[in-house]
Amino acid sequence: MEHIEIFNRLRQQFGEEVVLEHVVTGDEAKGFRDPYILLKTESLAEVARFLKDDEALAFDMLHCISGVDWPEYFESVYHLFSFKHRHMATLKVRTSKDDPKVPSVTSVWPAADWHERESYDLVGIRYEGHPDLTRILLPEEWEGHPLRKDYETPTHEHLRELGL
Amino acid sequence: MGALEGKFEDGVIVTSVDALFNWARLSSIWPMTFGLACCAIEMMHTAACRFDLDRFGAGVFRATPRQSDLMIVAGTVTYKMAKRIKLLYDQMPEPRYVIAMGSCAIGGGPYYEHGYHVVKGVDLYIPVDVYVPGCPPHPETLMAGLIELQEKIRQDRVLRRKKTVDAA
Amino acid sequence: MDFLMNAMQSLPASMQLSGPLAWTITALVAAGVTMGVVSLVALLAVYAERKVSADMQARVGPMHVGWHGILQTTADAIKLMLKEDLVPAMADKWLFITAPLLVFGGAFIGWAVLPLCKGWAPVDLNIGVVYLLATSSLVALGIIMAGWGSHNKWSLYGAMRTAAQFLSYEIPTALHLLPAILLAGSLNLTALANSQAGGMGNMANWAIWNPFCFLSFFCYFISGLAETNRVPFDLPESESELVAGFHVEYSGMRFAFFFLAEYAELFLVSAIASLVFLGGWNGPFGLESSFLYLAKVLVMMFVAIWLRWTLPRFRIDQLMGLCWKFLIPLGLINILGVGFWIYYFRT
Amino acid sequence: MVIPAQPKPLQGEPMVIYMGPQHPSTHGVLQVELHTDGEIVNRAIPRIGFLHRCKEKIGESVPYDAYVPYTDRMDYLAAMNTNWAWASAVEKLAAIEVPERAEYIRVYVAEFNRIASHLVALATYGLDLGAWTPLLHAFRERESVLDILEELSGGRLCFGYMRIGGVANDITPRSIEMGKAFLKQFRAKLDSLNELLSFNHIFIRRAANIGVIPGEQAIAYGMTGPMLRASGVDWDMRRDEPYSIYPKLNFDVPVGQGLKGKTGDNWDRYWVRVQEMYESMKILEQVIDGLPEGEFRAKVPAILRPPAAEVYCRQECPRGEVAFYLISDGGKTPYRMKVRGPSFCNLSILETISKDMLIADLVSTLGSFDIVMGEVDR
Amino acid sequence: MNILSEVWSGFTTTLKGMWVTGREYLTGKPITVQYPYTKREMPYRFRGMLVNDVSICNGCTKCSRVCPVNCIEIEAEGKGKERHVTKWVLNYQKCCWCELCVEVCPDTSLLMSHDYETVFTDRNKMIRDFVADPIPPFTDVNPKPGTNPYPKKENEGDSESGRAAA
Repeated sequence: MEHIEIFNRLRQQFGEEVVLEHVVTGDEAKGFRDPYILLKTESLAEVARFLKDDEALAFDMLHCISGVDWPEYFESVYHLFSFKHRHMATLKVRTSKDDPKVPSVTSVWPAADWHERESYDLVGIRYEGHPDLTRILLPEEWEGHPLRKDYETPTHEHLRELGL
Repeated sequence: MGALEGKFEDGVIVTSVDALFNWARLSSIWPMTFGLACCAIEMMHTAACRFDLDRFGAGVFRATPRQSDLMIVAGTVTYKMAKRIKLLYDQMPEPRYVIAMGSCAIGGGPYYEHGYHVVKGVDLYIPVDVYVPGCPPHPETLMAGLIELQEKIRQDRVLRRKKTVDAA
Repeated sequence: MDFLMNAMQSLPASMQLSGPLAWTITALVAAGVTMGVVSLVALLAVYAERKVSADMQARVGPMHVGWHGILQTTADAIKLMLKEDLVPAMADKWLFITAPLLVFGGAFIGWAVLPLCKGWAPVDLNIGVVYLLATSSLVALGIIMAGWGSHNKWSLYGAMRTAAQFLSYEIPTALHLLPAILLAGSLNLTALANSQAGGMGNMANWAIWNPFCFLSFFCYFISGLAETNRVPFDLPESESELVAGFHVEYSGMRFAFFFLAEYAELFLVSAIASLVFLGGWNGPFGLESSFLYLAKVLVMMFVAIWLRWTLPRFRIDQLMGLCWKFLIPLGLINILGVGFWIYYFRT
Repeated sequence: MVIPAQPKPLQGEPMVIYMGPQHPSTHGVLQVELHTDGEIVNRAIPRIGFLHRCKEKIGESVPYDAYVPYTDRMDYLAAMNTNWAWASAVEKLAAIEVPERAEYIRVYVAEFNRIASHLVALATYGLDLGAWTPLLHAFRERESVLDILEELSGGRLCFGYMRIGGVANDITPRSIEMGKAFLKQFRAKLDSLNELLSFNHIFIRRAANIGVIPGEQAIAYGMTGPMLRASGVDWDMRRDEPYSIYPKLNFDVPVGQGLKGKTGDNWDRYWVRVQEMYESMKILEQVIDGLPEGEFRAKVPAILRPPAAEVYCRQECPRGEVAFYLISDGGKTPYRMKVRGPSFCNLSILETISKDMLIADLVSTLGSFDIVMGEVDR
Repeated sequence: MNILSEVWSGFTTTLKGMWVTGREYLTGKPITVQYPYTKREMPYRFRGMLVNDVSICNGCTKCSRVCPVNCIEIEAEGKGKERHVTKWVLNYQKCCWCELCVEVCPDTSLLMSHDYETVFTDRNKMIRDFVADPIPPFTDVNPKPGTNPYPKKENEGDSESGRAAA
């Protein structure tokens, strides 16, 4: 199934207020690249469940979750793949900078467990409903989330003070 | 040994006993099975058939720090790992030696600039005897480092009194 | 080798002594000689292990310490002696210190009754085999003490595995020696070897040619390997699972004791097997020589080394399965079979 | 009648023991927290991050072409493949055409690197189970492969051979000769290695029927590569979503069949890797025969400024699908780059399947995963 | 009877394995290169320590700009043909042996030498200023290490020019 067809199927199911838009990145001058579907943040878990269970979509594999720090908002990006139909889809949800919260999809795809922890660790998006949302890569004592654009590299002395 | 170390003046017998001790130490440097990152693979290659560290008597890789003499810090040292490296070093019995293998272990290497989680040199935590440059170093380079370490041990003074630095 | 026997027997006479003093001196000298020979063989075995494994792996092995690395193990031993003497803070000090001595002693004490050369054993005990089986448990005790006393979880695992493994494998070790003992009708090791003399080419009377003993020989060797903690039975110290098992906290000289004891024990097992099953010093074409005995022992040690560098390791339940499901039933069958054999062919 | 209260069954506390980060069989600096009851593992929790080298932060800080050396050190056993995945992600983003000869050279080095990587997997798996000699025999073959790659790139482990738009240097006649000579003798060597390790009964008993992962579970946990194929899922990027010149090449995709036990057990994972080496040899023979003339590197501007867009590009590496998610804002460096490491996803299943295993089985299972910590932690 | 068949196959496969190792023991040749005594032949593209011949270098700073780890520090004075370096510092602590700098060097002064035996006991010595502590300049008598066995075809990229001058 083409990416736009996946979008249409989701629109049909959930309506405009949940499935917000279908964006093809790139521009006309230099050519278009990968598309994505923008979703309403609160209904992510619901849509994810549908994406997995629907016969025509059957996204049984969560390939990757990435957190992105944009100037105005945080973004959580989901790359999905279906072994049955051999198609991919990219989903995006946005959340505010002050209180970044995204529903967890661990109950739909167990693979999301570590990906969400990593995104929490490095970007600082909190995934609500995750069973064990702790730092995965960095030590517990670490301060801040390094992949935010305003992150300042700590000095060696500061890290020693933290007990590292 | 502790009771006798550093208690004797220079003399023919003491010197030759020292030479024997140093020979034994330099001919049987047992490294610790301790791979951190990419360099660990080259360390395995150095121990494997093409280069064969066992020729120098250094092929007995011990998994426990208690039985090893040499810690080859092979790979990137991160802040999460550094405490453990310090602990492992403390668990090794004297005399113990450290080779920092590869740019990362020497000074942070390619991660010096933007790597927030990488320690800029393992010598911030433990003393290092020989620095082996490379990224990763060739097995020959590691062996050259081992030979350099052997030379260093050869100069060591076990029973003889250590030369004091302040002659004045 | 043979001159050793003569020297030993004539020692008290040549010193013109008699009574308890002579006995003491003989015992001390005999103990010293045994210790020396066994330690030397153990050291050489370590060297051989490294060289043989190197040849099997397209390497050259120790090369630069002495001629072709011949001094390698000497250097290792001196270095281990010079290492810092460490007792972990939380360890049970007395258990920790005595355990290596017990293992070392356990591996060497068996040599008291074992003939070192043709026809001469330090103590010619009439129940030598029983003594050997009894002393071999000392090693297990020492290893369990080491594992417990180290206050380390990995070494505790090593100790627990040792307890299970040694306890199980002592049974087949004893059971599979019995067929040969039944054939010879003696528990004395010298007598056992001597009973296999004669026959066609001085070989036909070897215990191994009896079909039941033939099976027993292999089973004994397998159990012996298990008793010496060698691959594929090195579970108590399995490096990839338990880091170093029971000796994970040991360093320097104490570790050297464990290290040497392993090879001394391998030597012991090989010697017992060659005495009991392979006719000891009895060889082809009427040859009777201590060198033949030694050669057999070395060949068996070589096979042990060969196996070590070929096989992966068992898992603990498979190890137990092999012992309880195969070796012990087979041992009982073999004893029965040899009994019938003696009944029908000898009487 | 009074029924006496049943005494509670005697229960000790579970022993918590930390395996790693310095442990011979954790393949680097992985820590596994074991909750054990005697030899039985109740729970094994992998703790990662001891080699977190800030790869994504660096990716946002250095230009596209200068990031190639960092991809070397991501999956350091398969540097060429990761290089290639990065190069093709950037090429997809910047719409760069790669000359055909460059594609052939890339397949040539990538497949050799696959062999080298699987040899390490095979060797260390044997080592985890206590067999030393297979390690050395495999490393001997690996040395021959590394010689070929060193002849081409100059490096032994971190090659840094790929460039955006091609490869750094042209293929040399000597390396093709070396490749031919290697392929001629490697099959026999692999057969004898099989005899020594793969079909050894003790080895089979240690590996088969342990750590079974059914196909559906494998997909749910996002597993890829040999681990997925061993679970019976017939999926290989090189054949099913072909990139580069793979459509022109003829090869089979080995799938786990449960030859010695259940489908998806440790032995299947091991065996799929062994068979993949045979397939790689087939590919290499075809590549050597079909190597075309031409450029080995496309003309690429010195400072690459791709359009503001994003791509998600995945490739089949020895450990699974490496994917790069690139967001460009039109500048010299990516706005965000994310690496999807296959080992990272593969390792996440360990906690689920390691319930009620023996410690020895856990070591065996972890070994069959063939993880590279550089890519798990990045 | 299951245990009997298992023991039997264990026994036979052990014999097979012993055949492999035994064959290797008797007929196998060691492939060991006994390093300090014999040395293996290095390929032309071998990447050893990075060195710079400052007598040729004109200080264009292309290398320091392309370096992903910023391990090269350059100061130069003069314009045009007069331009020469006054400081060319290479930090071996950071260098990652990637050869990106050699590819862009227009003067063929920078190259990965075939030296792989240098080790240090002092970390500070790993920062080398090639102006204060120069390498012997490349001349006909002292050519660049390694000779190119593959003569370049015409109109090929100049990626090998770094070492072709020898």
